[in-house]
Amino acid sequence: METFVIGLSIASILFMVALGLAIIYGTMKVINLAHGEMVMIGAYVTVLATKHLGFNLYLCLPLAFLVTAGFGLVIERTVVRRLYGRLLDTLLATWGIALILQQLIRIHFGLGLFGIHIDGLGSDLQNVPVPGELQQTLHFLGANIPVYRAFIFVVALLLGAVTWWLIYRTRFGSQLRAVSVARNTAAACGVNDKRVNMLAFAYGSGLAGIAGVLVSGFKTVSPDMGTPYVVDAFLVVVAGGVGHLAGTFLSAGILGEVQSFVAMWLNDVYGRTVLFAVVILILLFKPQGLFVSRSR
Amino acid sequence: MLKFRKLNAFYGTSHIIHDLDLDIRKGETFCLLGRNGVGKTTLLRSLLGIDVRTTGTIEFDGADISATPTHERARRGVGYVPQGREIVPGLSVLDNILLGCNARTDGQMTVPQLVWSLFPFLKDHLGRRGTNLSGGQQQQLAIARALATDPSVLVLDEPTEGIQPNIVEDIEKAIVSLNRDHGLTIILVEQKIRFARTAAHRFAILEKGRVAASGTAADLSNDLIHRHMGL
Amino acid sequence: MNAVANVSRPAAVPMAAMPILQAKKLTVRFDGFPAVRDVDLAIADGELRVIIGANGAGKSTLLDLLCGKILPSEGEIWLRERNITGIGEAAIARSGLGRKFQTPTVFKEMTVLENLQVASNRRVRVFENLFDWLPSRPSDKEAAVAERTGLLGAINRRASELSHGQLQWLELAMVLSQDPKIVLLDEPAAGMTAAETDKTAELLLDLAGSHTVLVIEHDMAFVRLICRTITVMHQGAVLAEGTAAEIEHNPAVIEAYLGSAGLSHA
Amino acid sequence: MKHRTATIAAYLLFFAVIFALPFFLNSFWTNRVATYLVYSICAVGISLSWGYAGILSLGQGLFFGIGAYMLAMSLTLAVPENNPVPELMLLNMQPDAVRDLCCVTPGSFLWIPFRSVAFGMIAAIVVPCVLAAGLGYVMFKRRTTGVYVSIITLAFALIGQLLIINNQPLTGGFNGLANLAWLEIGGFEFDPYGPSIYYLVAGTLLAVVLVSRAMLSARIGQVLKAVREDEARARYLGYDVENYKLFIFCFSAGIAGLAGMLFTLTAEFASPSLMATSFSISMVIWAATGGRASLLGACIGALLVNFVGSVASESPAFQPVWPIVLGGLFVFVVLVMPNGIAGIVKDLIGRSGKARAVGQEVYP
Amino acid sequence: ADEIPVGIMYSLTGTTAIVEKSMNQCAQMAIAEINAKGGVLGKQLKPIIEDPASEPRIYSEKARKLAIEDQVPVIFGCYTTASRKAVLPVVERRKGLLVWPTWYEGEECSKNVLYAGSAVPNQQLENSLPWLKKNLGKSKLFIVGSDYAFPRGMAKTSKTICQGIGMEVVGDEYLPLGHTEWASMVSKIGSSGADVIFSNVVGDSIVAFYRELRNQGYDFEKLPLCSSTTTEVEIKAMGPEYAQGSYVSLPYFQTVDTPQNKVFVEAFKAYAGTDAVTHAAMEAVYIGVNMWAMAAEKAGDVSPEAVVANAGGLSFDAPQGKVTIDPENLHSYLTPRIGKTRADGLLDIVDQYPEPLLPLPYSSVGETAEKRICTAGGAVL
Ligand SMILES: Nc1ncnc2c1ncn2[C@@H]1O[C@H](COP(=O)(O)OP(=O)(O)OP(=O)(O)O)[C@@H](O)[C@H]1O
Ligand SMILES: Nc1ncnc2c1ncn2[C@@H]1O[C@H](COP(=O)(O)OP(=O)(O)OP(=O)(O)O)[C@@H](O)[C@H]1O
Ligand SMILES: [Mg+2]
Ligand SMILES: [Mg+2]
Repeated sequence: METFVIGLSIASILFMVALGLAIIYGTMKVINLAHGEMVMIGAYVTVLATKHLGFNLYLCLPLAFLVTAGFGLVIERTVVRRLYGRLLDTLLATWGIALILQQLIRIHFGLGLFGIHIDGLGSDLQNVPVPGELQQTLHFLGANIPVYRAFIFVVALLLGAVTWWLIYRTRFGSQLRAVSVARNTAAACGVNDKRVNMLAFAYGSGLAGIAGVLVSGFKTVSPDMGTPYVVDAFLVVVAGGVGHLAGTFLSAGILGEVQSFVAMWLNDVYGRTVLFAVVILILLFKPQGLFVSRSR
Repeated sequence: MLKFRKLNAFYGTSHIIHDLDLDIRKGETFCLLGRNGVGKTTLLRSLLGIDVRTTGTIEFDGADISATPTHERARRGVGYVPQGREIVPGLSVLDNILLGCNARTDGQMTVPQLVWSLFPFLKDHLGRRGTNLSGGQQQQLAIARALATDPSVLVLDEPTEGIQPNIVEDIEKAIVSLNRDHGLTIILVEQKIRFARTAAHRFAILEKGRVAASGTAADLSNDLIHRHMGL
Repeated sequence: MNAVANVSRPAAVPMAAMPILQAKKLTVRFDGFPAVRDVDLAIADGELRVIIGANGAGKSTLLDLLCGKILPSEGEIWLRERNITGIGEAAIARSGLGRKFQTPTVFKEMTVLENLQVASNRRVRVFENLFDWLPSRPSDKEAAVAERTGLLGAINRRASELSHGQLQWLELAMVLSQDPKIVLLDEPAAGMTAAETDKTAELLLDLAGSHTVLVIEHDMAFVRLICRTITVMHQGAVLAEGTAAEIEHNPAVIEAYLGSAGLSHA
Repeated sequence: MKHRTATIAAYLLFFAVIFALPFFLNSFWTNRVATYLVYSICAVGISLSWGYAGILSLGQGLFFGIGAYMLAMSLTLAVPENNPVPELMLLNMQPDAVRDLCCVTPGSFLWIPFRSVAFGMIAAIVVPCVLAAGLGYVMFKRRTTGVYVSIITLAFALIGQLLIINNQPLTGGFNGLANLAWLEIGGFEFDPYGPSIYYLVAGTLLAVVLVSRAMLSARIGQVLKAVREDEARARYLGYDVENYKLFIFCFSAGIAGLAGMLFTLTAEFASPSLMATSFSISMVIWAATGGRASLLGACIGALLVNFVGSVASESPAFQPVWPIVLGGLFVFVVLVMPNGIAGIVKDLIGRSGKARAVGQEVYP
Repeated sequence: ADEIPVGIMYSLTGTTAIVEKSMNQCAQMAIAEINAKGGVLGKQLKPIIEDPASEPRIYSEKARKLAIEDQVPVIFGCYTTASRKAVLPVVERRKGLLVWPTWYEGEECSKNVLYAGSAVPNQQLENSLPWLKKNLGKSKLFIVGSDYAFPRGMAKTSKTICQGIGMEVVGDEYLPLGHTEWASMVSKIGSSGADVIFSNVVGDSIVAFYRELRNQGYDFEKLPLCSSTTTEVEIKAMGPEYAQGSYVSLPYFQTVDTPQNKVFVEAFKAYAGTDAVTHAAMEAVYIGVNMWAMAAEKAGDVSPEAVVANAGGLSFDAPQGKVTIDPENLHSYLTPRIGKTRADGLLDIVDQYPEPLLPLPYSSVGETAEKRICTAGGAVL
């Protein structure tokens, strides 16, 4: 039971990071290697807002969303926009962006060069205070469940639901889906394709920012904290089936549980190993992802 | 209502349309003819601003739209039925039609009654995925979608290509009726001369990116066809 | 419906001794939906066969089955004495089937010549090609094919720069350079002008005899030009089979497919 | 044909410069450029599989790393103190284990053939090939394509790296193998800082490029291009696409292994960090910067990216911002020269010829 | 020339930059101090700073640049063993000198490395394990570490010591480096029956580990944790409340009460900012730079051979107390200490070895003071 709950909590983090990536990759076919940096920026927003503005963690959620969405917007407008349809070039460019963003944090956005230091930036590790009520432990069905993990789980579910609603139940969503598969046709139908892509990129980045806030509560905050997340999140997105939210959800769940159970039975090294092996198997035998049935 | 002046169109460095001048009048059906690869689709894409680079002017309702983005042109009243239909996968029939509503200036998200009266079949299959329809039905859907944009000019690129004969009939009837009964200006690219003759008021034959011949339907002689569309 | 089919079938094909290509009770389902149902088909050597049928009747799917793109849920495909069901696309192609797709599929970033070279190269194994130097001008055969399809002038252009109709020709040219025993063509005349349609028809008539040709087409003008035996498909099954005259007057076919205009006026 | 002459001239110029360089460089720069040339070899492998066959492997680091380990194992055993059993095993063995390579630690017998340096060198190429063949066979038989191949290779490399780190008694774990002898062939010792290794690497690069070029101009090159464009089409023309992809995937893995082996010689160590995802991605980025569909471009890309990176990080002015310089370079390359450096050069050469083409009718 | 170029090579970017950046600063500060006092052999030291970006590959490359291109007689650098191993061939073949600062697993006996200020397992374990047993009454040990050589070496030495003092090792587990998902491991520790944890976890993982322990409701008073790696930097990074009450075994803490340390801490704060903390790896850098300078002065020459030949037996009054280089293995006599984390992120020193302890780099494979493995002639296993 405890193992299962741990799996769920691993899964919810995977899911949150993957969700934004799923939107960006699934709808725009942009491999955004700077996505991990969005998580990182979300975490730094939390650090700065708690340090300088006296915000608590909850207030940081919307703030980080806005800030990272803003970053996403700028990245989309300046770079990614020119690269639609050039999948692998996006890989190169966003890798470059990731390098730049990391270094910007390290050098205090360049102020460091002039001797100005902002408390909370720089290449040191940072931390974020977690509200007391989130530091408790719940006892449920014989398992100890950290409230913080449960909180993450709930937020992940909520974000999943909101995103689902946004994509499948709103006008913006249908525009987005149309632009993602048939940009020209959508434009000819009056959809402002550039705007849609821009907003989707910003939204995806914003989700990563929220993930960053939550992650900052129990993991390290440092300029290069984001890199490992992209790889994991990308595995989740692809294994779940590109462009399928439900697939992303399910694959995050499966991969989280796999890692948790194997880590429990053997050890964490094999947990990771088996996780990667499962991804390989999924892709080999269900290459379109878990959720996709055969169609044209 | 639509004037092309010294229009040139390029894909990258390939120069496809050369100094083309063309006028299309309000309320007429204008048919574009020509061999494969002369630039018919390219001309239509220039009108919509899709993926081609153009020079020269395109005047629509008195305003030059050659620098306007595609979606804005759609909003001003250019409805487009692309070659190959391009139904959006993953969207239902209804959603595909509603997609067209994005171009409406009144912001309404309702399908015009006209669509249902022309294509009653679609009404019974609103929940199906657009791409699961047969080719002929997809073509109807594509026209329906363009009509949902509430266009003043409807641009159709080979709407009967690859469609079974009985549906071709329906589509042809619909096009004629749209022009006659509903006053839409229609630009039609068509390979079937028979239909071109029945539907069009005026025509132009393109050759190598230039207008090789044009005139009223009556001028469309077999000789012209032989000269510009034969081998 | 079966009754109707039976009416027209017996008169249909004057069966040669051994059909070159045979489909036996072919069925395929997509998520339970039968796109092709119990199709029996026998094509004689050198025959030119036209398949018509409504959009979504399963014509392209039938070709997909024949050339191995999809595996049948039931049924078998025989090439003379050989069961070629499930041996893989490449193997089927090597045993003599060539196909043109409904939406032109060519190598977009390669020139017309390169497309033809890839198609005409009949030594297909990795190590055979490893040391085989590539000529930079077309062989006689390739030039002839290009000539015949009107692509000679465009031989060094990239396929991505060709128009829709030219792509149709290019794919046809590739199938010709591949020189298969059996040619499967999916709507070769779609999007062509009347004159080009005529030219395609000529080309097919020319091919028939030395090759076995199976054509799908909607353009009834074209069908009339080339038709010998027509198979009509409807909702995945064979609805009727016979000569143009028989088909034209078959009420079921008119109802399901031709519409009021009928075959002759189309 | 003008284009062709220009291409040949470019190759000649490049290799002339490469082969002349050591006369102008001190031992540090000789060694550094030799290492960068090793990266060039690697980039050529990527350009082959990615640029020409459309297979983007993000696990190239694994093959590179394995190549490095294979030779490093031999060179470890060639150090006198490491006989009969390498120190790393003595440090990790059970106290009562027999001090013999057969059984000092679990699996240590695998090292026995590496007593021969020739074996290590051959294994450096063969083992990556074999691994790639196994993985490739399954992938391509299952018709995995595109980004899925990238992800599978990436995950595969991660597994490889985890296992090597985790099996410290056998592999040296995270620290890798660093106490290595110099390569000695027929009594001649290759000094990593001298021209000997430099020319070994440069010669290998030349050979790899020549063989690859030859291959690409043979029919197989055309078929590979066709496979990249449209696999299914190639299949309907009778080609066993799987075999072609498998071939090029293995070939490229072999090149990566070869490069890894040479890396062991120039850098004198092998470590699991060579198998890290970030390194694999770097390799792809070298190829992309140079122009992935150009072998020469890939070579130059690898040299350039590493050169810019190290110069920027070593100049006092740029040191605080060198990652920004490098990142900016990538963004710039993508935005301004989509086909990499090679693309730009091709455009420049082609311009005079193209100018006519634009004015020309483009119809048949 | 009147200047002696010296190499400084700590990562300023990449994953280990977090700690290495402060080491870089400390090395620069130490050099500035020496220069202010007139330099070495009357010449000023000129630091050449390189950024090896936390990658062994680049460490190796930059080390070559320093040793060959810039001809530095000494490189102060490296933080992880993997990076040192990548640099080792360069300094050994090119007869250079690396001054290595970090406590590590030992198992090395190079004559081109001055292991000044760097603790080896026996200097972190011989004091702490008996202390945990005697003062806290704990006897069931769970050893957890990142998956690489240092934690494995520490575990081996721990097991030997535990046997001797009657402690039981109930768990010995590893986590991939850089892994930050601790939930499974923590719950495993909880169900193992251990009554004390010994942590050899490094880097980012530390923060996630302590936070996870708290999140799952563990309390260091009931389940004490002693770490060999958690310095003031990590404690500050995770938020001191998460580490409060946990123990650390290292020879240096910011709170060490010596006059030298007061000067050191103040000097560093003046140099790097008032909120800067000092920690063991940094102090080791400080020791390294100073002892290298002392050895060079004594030798009258900065060449690596001369420095190494004269380093043995030298003593330096470091912030942690007297540090002496062992002439046999070039490692340092250090004073093991145990600190207990306070609410402000610094540590109260709860135990201190009576005198500097002999370094035994090969204790994991049974090296003892009587039976030395690493001697002036090299290691004999
Ligand atoms: N891969 C597939 N998955 C699901 N359904 C499919 C698939 N392929 C074909 N179908 C369905 O099978 C039916 C037959 O399709 P097919 O393409 O064979 O029709 P067709 O006769 O070629 O029509 P057209 O004349 O429009 O080309 C259609 O309803 C189609 O939607
Ligand atoms: N995306 C493209 N890039 C480059 N050239 C193109 C592109 N699309 C079309 N062309 C070229 O532009 C010319 C005109 O093509 P277009 O599609 O307009 O022809 P068309 O008249 O519509 O022919 P069809 O009747 O076959 O549809 C052709 O020569 C074609 O090769
Ligand atoms: Mg067209
Ligand atoms: Mg079809």
